[in-house]
Amino acid sequence: AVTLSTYALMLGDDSLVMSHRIAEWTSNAPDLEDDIALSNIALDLLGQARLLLARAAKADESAVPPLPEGSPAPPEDALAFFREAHEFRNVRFAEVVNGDFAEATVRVLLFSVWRLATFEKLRESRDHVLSAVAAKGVKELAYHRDYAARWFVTLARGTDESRTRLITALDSLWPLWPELFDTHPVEAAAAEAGVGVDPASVREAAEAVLDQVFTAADVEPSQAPRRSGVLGKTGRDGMHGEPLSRMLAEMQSVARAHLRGQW
Amino acid sequence: AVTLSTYALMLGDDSLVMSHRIAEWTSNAPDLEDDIALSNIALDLLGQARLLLARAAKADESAVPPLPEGSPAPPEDALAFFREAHEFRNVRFAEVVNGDFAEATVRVLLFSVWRLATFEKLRESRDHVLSAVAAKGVKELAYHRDYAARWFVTLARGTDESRTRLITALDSLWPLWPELFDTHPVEAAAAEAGVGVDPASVREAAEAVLDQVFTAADVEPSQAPRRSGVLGKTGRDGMHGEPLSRMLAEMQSVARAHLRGQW
Amino acid sequence: MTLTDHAPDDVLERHFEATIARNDRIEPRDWMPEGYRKTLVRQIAQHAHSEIIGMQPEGNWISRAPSLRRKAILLAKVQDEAGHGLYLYSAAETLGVSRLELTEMLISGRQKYSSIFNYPTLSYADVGTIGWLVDGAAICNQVPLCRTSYGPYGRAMIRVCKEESFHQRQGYELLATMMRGTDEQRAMVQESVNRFWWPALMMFGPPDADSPNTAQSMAWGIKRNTNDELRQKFVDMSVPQAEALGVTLPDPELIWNEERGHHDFGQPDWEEFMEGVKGNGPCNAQRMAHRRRAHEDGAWVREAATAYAAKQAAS
Amino acid sequence: MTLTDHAPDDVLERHFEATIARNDRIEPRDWMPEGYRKTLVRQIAQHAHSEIIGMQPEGNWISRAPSLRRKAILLAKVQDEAGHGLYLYSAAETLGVSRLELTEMLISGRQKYSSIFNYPTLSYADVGTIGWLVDGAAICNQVPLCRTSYGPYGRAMIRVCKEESFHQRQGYELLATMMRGTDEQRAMVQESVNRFWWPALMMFGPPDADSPNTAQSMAWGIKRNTNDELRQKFVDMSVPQAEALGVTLPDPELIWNEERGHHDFGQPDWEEFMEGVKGNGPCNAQRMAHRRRAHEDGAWVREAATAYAAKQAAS
Repeated sequence: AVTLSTYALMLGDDSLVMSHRIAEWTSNAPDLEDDIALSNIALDLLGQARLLLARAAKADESAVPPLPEGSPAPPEDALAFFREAHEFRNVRFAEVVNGDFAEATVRVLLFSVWRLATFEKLRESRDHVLSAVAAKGVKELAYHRDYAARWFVTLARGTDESRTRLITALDSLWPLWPELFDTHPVEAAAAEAGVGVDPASVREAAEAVLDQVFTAADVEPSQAPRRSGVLGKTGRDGMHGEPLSRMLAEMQSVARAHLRGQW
Repeated sequence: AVTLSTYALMLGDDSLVMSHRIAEWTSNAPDLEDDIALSNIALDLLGQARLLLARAAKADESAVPPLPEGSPAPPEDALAFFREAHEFRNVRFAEVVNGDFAEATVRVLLFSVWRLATFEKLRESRDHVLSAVAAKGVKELAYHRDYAARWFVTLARGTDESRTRLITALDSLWPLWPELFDTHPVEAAAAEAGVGVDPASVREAAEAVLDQVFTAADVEPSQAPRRSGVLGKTGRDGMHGEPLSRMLAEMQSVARAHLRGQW
Repeated sequence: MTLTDHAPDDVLERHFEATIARNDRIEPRDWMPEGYRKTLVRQIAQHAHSEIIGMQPEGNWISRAPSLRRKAILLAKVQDEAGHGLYLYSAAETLGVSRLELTEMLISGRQKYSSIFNYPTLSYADVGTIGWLVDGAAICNQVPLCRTSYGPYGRAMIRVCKEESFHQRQGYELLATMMRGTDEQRAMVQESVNRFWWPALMMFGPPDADSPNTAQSMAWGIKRNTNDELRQKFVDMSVPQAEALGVTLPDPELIWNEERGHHDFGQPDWEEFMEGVKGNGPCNAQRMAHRRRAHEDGAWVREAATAYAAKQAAS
Repeated sequence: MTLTDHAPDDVLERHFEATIARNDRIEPRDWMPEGYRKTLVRQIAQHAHSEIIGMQPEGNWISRAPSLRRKAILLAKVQDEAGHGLYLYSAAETLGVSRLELTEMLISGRQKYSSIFNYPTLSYADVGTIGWLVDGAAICNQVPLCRTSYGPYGRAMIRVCKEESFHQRQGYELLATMMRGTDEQRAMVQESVNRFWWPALMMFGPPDADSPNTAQSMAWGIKRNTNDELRQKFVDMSVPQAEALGVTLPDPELIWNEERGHHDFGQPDWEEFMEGVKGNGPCNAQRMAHRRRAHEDGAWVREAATAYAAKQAAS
């Protein structure tokens, strides 16, 4: 149960943190259609996060931070708003500070291609909640991927400036791509138990999809080397970059100011 | 005692919030000398804030937010880290989000000219703490003013770009200048009691100093109209702009995560 | 052959007026007086701009929403506002102006947006209050516009109103939930209502006596009610809602007038209103700078899309 | 006439070597071998860059310092680092390179800074740990440099070391205070020490066997001790401090060796170290981007200052 809980937490934190970053684009996108599309992506991921965090809480109640008596916050909110940065298990990729629209394009493309490959397998999970989340998520993520892939090709083949920005963005995010396929012991155990997916097992599928997009865009795969962790630890271990604690300071500020608040 | 407390809180909040904004320049200034100078200004203002908030707490203990038993936070920290945005009494000028270096120059110039004119009179306060803070502050603020005035003239007479940026910055901050000289009832009462200074009474002196700087820089005073408040209320009433609550979410995050923390 | 193509102007004008008189819709290909077209463009554009600028005050709290459910609701609501902007710009485009032109009119300050959005959002309660009072006032303004004489505008308003009333209920529900919470939360709601009540009343525009364009707009069937009529309707509607919520509306003159069958109420501060219109409200500069920056930051993306489309078309 | 002006090279070289042998200082106007000059520029620049980049990890917490006193201490400390950068760039300038040239070397990645600053700061305890361990290791490295053969460098180091040891005490005091606080705070300190212990050991550079330049630097009196000597000294110094603090150093091989009169200890992960040196550490990209942006954002200001100075000189 601890394995299932932690595994669901990992996936849920990815979605939550990524959703937060994408939502920061709201009212800032290059055009209304993109503002709407990015909000939509953020909303889908937020929906996934709620279900996944709720699953994590249910599988192991001890994972939920204790709140003062009288707090009506559901367990998924306790997880989102009352953990410290080092307790978050998201991959570092999800937390990176936003850049320009090319960066948003690459971010959504890489994340959704990776997550889609994972969810395609996770549909077979023995855990009915995870398999249901995955089944629904696959459709959402395919839309996210298509949206980002379209912009990836457009920017790559648009103007010199857009192509340069796109390649810069790809090189800036690529160092965190390999981490997406590292197998954490919890993920290995979850895969072993038939409830989760071993990230290493989806790398080939994910990279095959990316290659198609790169080819359509006439862009070479990035050569930027992997970003190392701290003493070998990365996001899945709770070892993050500096931006996460700042994000949480903002995200959690209202919830924490009202420990017994009803919302 | 409530008047003295609230008056000290107003001055203390100005210093605290302004210090926070200036400190955001640390490691971001155009040259090392300016990084050091801006940190210095932030430090001076922070020092003033500590004394002023401590004075506010001592004059009226009920002004201090209650902390859980066992919290060793001194009252000035309770005031800084455990009030909500609407309880802050700083002028809105202090909280505006930072812009470019021209904006920092104008910000420090206007703030220090205003505050210096106030402190020159506040040295005569019947309250010994306030008069001591003012006496020390006058020297600090004169340095801040001179630093900013030097840059004001340099940017005005430097390149076309620097002149344009300077004038843009002046026009962007000028709408909040008149608010600095509004007399809040608490300030009127403090002045009446001989402990505080009526802001309206220092406008002429402050503007005379500014005029000298404008003349040296060959810059016309800004014509940008006053920014209105909300239902006639502004910073001194606890009515702020949107940036303050974001600033506080960040500033208070660690202190609030550790209600009984020792630092 | 339609009537538009070759008929002389006076025939067209009689046809236009007959359509208006029948309460039928004017459609994009129909002839219309230039003044009608201009008034419509101005009004639809201002409405569209208001949706777009209106994303900012609420967007300010997306990153701090205190529960995942509220975060989803708020994000979806701000997204809907972008959607409303989209419908309305499309309606304006049927009158021969492009979205880009209108955006540039907004950014350069030549066209306005609703002054309500120049007020800051200062607590999470404001998300609820904007839903309840601001969207509530918007609905009062907009429901009659569903029957406006210009077809595309009227149809856009039908969609907008449907979503707005959903938002209004969500806002009210947030406030009701907070009122069942802690004392601090109740105080937060009351403080928020205190701040937004008067600005909400201002949303109906100046008193009829000071609103010279109302008569022509009503004659053309663009507008269906006067400012004061709508304001009265809003007050009458809000009073029982406030009671149910347990908040006080901050107007000492607010009282039921048995004779009129309406509430009497005080006047908002029209001087503060005019400052907002002139650009000197608490957040005008911030809102405009935000929109300008977003538009400018997006320029290279829009250029890339255009260049790519051209290359695709050529190949 | 000083010896520098016209004497033939071999005379100068003998004079230089005699000065080194006497442990006297070489001064800017003295003749020096090109290799000595280059080594010094590289070392001083790297040291200066480290101070400047080192402002970022601690600066990350200025806005969140949990008490006003700690905020003042931290702000003053980061300010001191800027000051150290300033002294050191000035020392390098006496060797004929400008601060701007050096900054451009940093920004383009042609010169390095200490890899320790590529680790993230993840909690407020890191402010204390950086003071205690990172500044502690820096002091071990730097105290011998106060006697370095190049005068301006040695004198800069004297000032730097004095301030660094003040910072180290402040860092230690923060940790000691936190250890007297709540369980969460104690856990935070321990976690922070776990993260910074190994990177601190890496600050002394690779083991002597893998450090080919050490011999020449020692012969020239630029360096006074080998990497391993200094690392040993640091470990021996830190163990009793950790005990006094009540934290565990995360090295299972750490043990007192009676025979050697020193602690035995494990090896840091030199592969991770090399990744950091190559630019692939957790924060390299972020640190460089920050510095580059600050430098570029300041370009118009520096240009304005130059233009103004020129106008003043001309008038």
